[in-house]
Amino acid sequence: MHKPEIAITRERLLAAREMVLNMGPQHPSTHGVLRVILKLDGETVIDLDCDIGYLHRGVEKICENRTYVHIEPYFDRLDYVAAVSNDLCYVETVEKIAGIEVPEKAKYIRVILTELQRIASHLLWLGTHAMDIGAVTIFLYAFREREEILKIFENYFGARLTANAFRIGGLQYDIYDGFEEQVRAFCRILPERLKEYETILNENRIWLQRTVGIGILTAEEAKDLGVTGPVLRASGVKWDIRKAFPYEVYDQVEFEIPVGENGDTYDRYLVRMEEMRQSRLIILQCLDKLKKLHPGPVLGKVPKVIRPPVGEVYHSIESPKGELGIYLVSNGTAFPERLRIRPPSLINLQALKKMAIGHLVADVVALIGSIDIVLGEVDR
Amino acid sequence: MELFWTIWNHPIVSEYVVRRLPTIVIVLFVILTVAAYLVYAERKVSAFIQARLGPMRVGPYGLLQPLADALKLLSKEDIIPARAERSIFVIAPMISVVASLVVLAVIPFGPGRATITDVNIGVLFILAVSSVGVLGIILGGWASNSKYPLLGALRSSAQMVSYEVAIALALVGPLMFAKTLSMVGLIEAQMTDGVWYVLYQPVAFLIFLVGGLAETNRAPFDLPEAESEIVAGYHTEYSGFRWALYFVAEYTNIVISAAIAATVFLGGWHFPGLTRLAEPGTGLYALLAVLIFAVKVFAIVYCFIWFRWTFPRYRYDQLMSLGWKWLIPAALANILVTGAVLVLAQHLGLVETVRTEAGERLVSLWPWGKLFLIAASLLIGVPIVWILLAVINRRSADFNLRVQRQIRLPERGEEEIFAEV
Amino acid sequence: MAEPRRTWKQVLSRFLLLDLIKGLLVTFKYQAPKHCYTEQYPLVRPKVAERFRGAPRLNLDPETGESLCIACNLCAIACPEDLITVVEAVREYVDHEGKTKKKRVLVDYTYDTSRCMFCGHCQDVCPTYAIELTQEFELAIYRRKDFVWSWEMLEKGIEQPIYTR
Amino acid sequence: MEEKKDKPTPKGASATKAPPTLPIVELTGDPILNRLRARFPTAVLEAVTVLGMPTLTIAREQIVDVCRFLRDDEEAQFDFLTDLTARHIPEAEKPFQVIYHLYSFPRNVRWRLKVNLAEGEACPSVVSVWSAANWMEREAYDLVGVRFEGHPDLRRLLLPEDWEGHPLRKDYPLEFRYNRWCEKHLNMIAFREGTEYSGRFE
Repeated sequence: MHKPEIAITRERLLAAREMVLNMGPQHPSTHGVLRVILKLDGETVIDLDCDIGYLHRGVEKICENRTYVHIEPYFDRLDYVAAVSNDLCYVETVEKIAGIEVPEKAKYIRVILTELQRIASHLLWLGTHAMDIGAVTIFLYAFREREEILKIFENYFGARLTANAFRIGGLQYDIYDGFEEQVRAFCRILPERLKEYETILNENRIWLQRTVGIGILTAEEAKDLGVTGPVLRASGVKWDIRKAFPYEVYDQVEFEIPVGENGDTYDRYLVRMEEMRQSRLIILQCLDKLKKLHPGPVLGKVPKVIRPPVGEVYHSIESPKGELGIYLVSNGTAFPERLRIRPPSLINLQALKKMAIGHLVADVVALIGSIDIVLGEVDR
Repeated sequence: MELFWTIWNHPIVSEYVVRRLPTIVIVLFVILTVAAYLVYAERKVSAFIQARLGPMRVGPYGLLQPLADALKLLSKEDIIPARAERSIFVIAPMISVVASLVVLAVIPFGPGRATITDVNIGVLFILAVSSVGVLGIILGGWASNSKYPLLGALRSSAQMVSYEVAIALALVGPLMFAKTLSMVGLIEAQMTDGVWYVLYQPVAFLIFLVGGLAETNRAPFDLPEAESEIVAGYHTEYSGFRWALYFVAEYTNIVISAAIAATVFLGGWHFPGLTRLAEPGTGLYALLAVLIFAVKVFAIVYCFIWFRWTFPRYRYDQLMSLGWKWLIPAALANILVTGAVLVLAQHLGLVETVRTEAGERLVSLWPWGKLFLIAASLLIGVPIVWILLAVINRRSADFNLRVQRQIRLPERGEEEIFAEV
Repeated sequence: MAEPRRTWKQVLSRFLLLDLIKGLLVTFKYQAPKHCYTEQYPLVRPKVAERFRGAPRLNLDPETGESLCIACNLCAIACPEDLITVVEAVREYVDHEGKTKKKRVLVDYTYDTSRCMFCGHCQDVCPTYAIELTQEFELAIYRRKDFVWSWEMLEKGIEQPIYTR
Repeated sequence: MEEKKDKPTPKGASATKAPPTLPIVELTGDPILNRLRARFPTAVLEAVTVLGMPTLTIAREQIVDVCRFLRDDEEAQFDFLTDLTARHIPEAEKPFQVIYHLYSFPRNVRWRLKVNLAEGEACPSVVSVWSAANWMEREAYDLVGVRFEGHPDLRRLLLPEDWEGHPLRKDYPLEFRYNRWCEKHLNMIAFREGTEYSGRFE
């Protein structure tokens, strides 16, 4: 574990201008077990170090000792607020290396569910981020909308959070009766609810004071730090894997990539709010197309034991947090040789130091929220 | 025994102890119950705001929840951190709670016996005693020997000191109308004049409300105990009944804050037409007066709760700049404008001074005097204060947050996209 | 980047605290009881989806009352956590034609719910729909060793607590 | 692991017949590769394409220069380090491999670079090229045990500082391994055989 550089003796404590503050791992707003060691001058952050790994489970090691089918549930537990996106990434990677075809209908259903998961994840982000800044009520409003999505998930997958969503080669289940109506009903209420959140927050002078100009990350810095996802887009880089390397059916739907200008906390907030609206558009388009495909297979031809050919593949998707990539090395057996997960949260978290230095303690909390990390994914 | 009765019957003792004792006991009991039920109210109101139900399990609609909470807190283990400064750690919450309870002595809950005592420097007394409460918070934060409480204590000391100035200055305006420092006198002045001072002093009322929120550590100014930043602030290391003492102090302070606002700006127990319903001096009158006062207090307390569950939290430096750059200049400007308006009104003969047995009272003449004062406060006072603040803060960062930025997307409606599909 | 000049409308709305009041109105509106979203859980049991994966159960043949499990061990193989143990034995029996045949029968079956992640792989692979993850979701137990469900418990199901208040 | 006998073993019976391999195509004629080869004649040891992804094996000594070249070259423009990881291949001559995934925003192209390392060899750090490599290299050091030369702050990232061993090596067992860190920090009590875990704090 990290040892603070200042040995705390009484004399030094009295002489020192700085104070070392241990934020976390048990802290209300570090989103899990993140430990941030802050060096403070008054309340101004002059140095910062993240200590992570409290939730390390060795998923990569576990994956090397499980068959390809067995690995899937473990992916739910990486980014547990966006389990469906993780599953999609894993399943696609295996399909890519093993050359398994997925039926068209399954692809549309996958996109609908993944985009619902993106909305759910962003809603959770909105709630916790607003709560970090002090607007507690938004948290419960956002959770109420998220609950609607989780109900759809429960009906479809049979689980609300760790869904074990997809199967290699397609889907486990076809859509249930009333799926379309339920999703459409959610899509109907979402815009007005988002409008309400924006009424409370967008123009609120306190919210503006707390977010505008906080933790500015320029486009160059963001690229250099490997930041992806909404954080990168808020810095003004128009890049989304759904457009850059379209997977599933993202090349057949229309949507815009919201891009910020200043790269501060407020822009990240705006980008994510707009992304939810765009996800909703994607869902509605997919539902229209799904109607034409409806009676149809959802699972392609999959061998009993999946033994992908020897080789390696890197595949990534745009998860709600950023670029979630999997680098998979196969040795021809039913077990992967090496499975590396590129966790967006971990690499985005690197940027925290760059953002936070010079700001106050309260801003560090806002910044951790605005990066949108999930410790299950950071620590794996 | 005889000595006891001698003391008991001594005029000073009988005046200041015996006669007041029942009121003191009733007020303490009521206020502590109210503080406990304020927690319940807070939980319920916040729950309704957040589309929840709130406490429902203990008693019908969770009405016994405060009792259960109190029992739980009483029976909890009493923990004092190993490296804490034991004696101060123990004393600190007591200072807080005593300071807030002592203020109750001069709060005019109702006419006659319903008020514990009417001190002729009531407002000063309140300002003086309530600042002692900060001491409890600072000492508690320091004695915990922990970093988060220390940060919370520092924040609260800075916050309370700066907002107390704003509050005191905001109270000067109404005092200029009332010409008295006594709390009962303030109510009587508003009764004689017939107009609540909130109409004459809207700026001061706003400043007092904001300052009161900050003074009682309520969101959006709850920095000393900002849970997402510094865990629980000054009472991080407290638990059990010591923590409950802080809690009682906090909620009592809310009641007191609201009571002062109701007294000074909303006419206390005065309500137009009250004297027609009941003869002054009767029991019914006193009861109605207390009820009216309670309604006013709870309206303000409700606003406090409502604000808390709507707004995000200020940052430390923004809080300071709000206090020093906005509220204090505004309060000072308000005093000047009020003074000028009053002098002008006297010159125009719109107000006259009435001598009553309690002292001099300023009465504005109906209708032009009242209309002039109200219009002057709104049309002269508010713009002058606003222009002054705009000039002072024209370079500050938060004033220049003029934008509501938008994500720029190509102008395409939903209909267009679906037309293509 | 130059900030845009603000309009008189914005100045006025800031002056009149409209930005704050708009937010207050939203929260005020939600106090109406019709917006309440809470489920009174122990009193009102939520309706769980049909596909929900909860407590495991070993199904019985509704006609004969015998276990549907044929001790094929597929669930144990499919389980990523290796928490199912199937103990099988080969028994000889005489069928209706009088021939002596060998049959695999189930001797013991345990299921460790403390390690289960309810992925549903076991019920997916089961050829006879014997193992099933049911809609029961209250799995809390006082003693750690009771998390390992025996064959009998899997068939009977966990005893559900009934909450009165 | 006894119950696992029915599962296919990692290197078991099926290893006798060689499993199929993904088609590996020699990468030729790529303009950037040509520029790279012209600039660093000895750097590129192997250049192939696997599933459409150009994969280059780079000499250890020149990886930082190659990376800087790829980032700054006006035709390559690999301005983004997507991923950096390491791999342990015990049977190989050089048992460690560091794998870089580069991405170019302007050209929308991904490349994979590899560096093979012998036992005990350190890999030059690319933190000076992309700051993103900082934590990724720390993680590779932590889990696989590859040392990075010139890294500003090479500490373990996920595991405790005084942990023994590197878990993603193939010789690191999957089961719990007793080490000094556990003894020191976890306050472990040896349970006797047959102890009942009641799960209660009695």
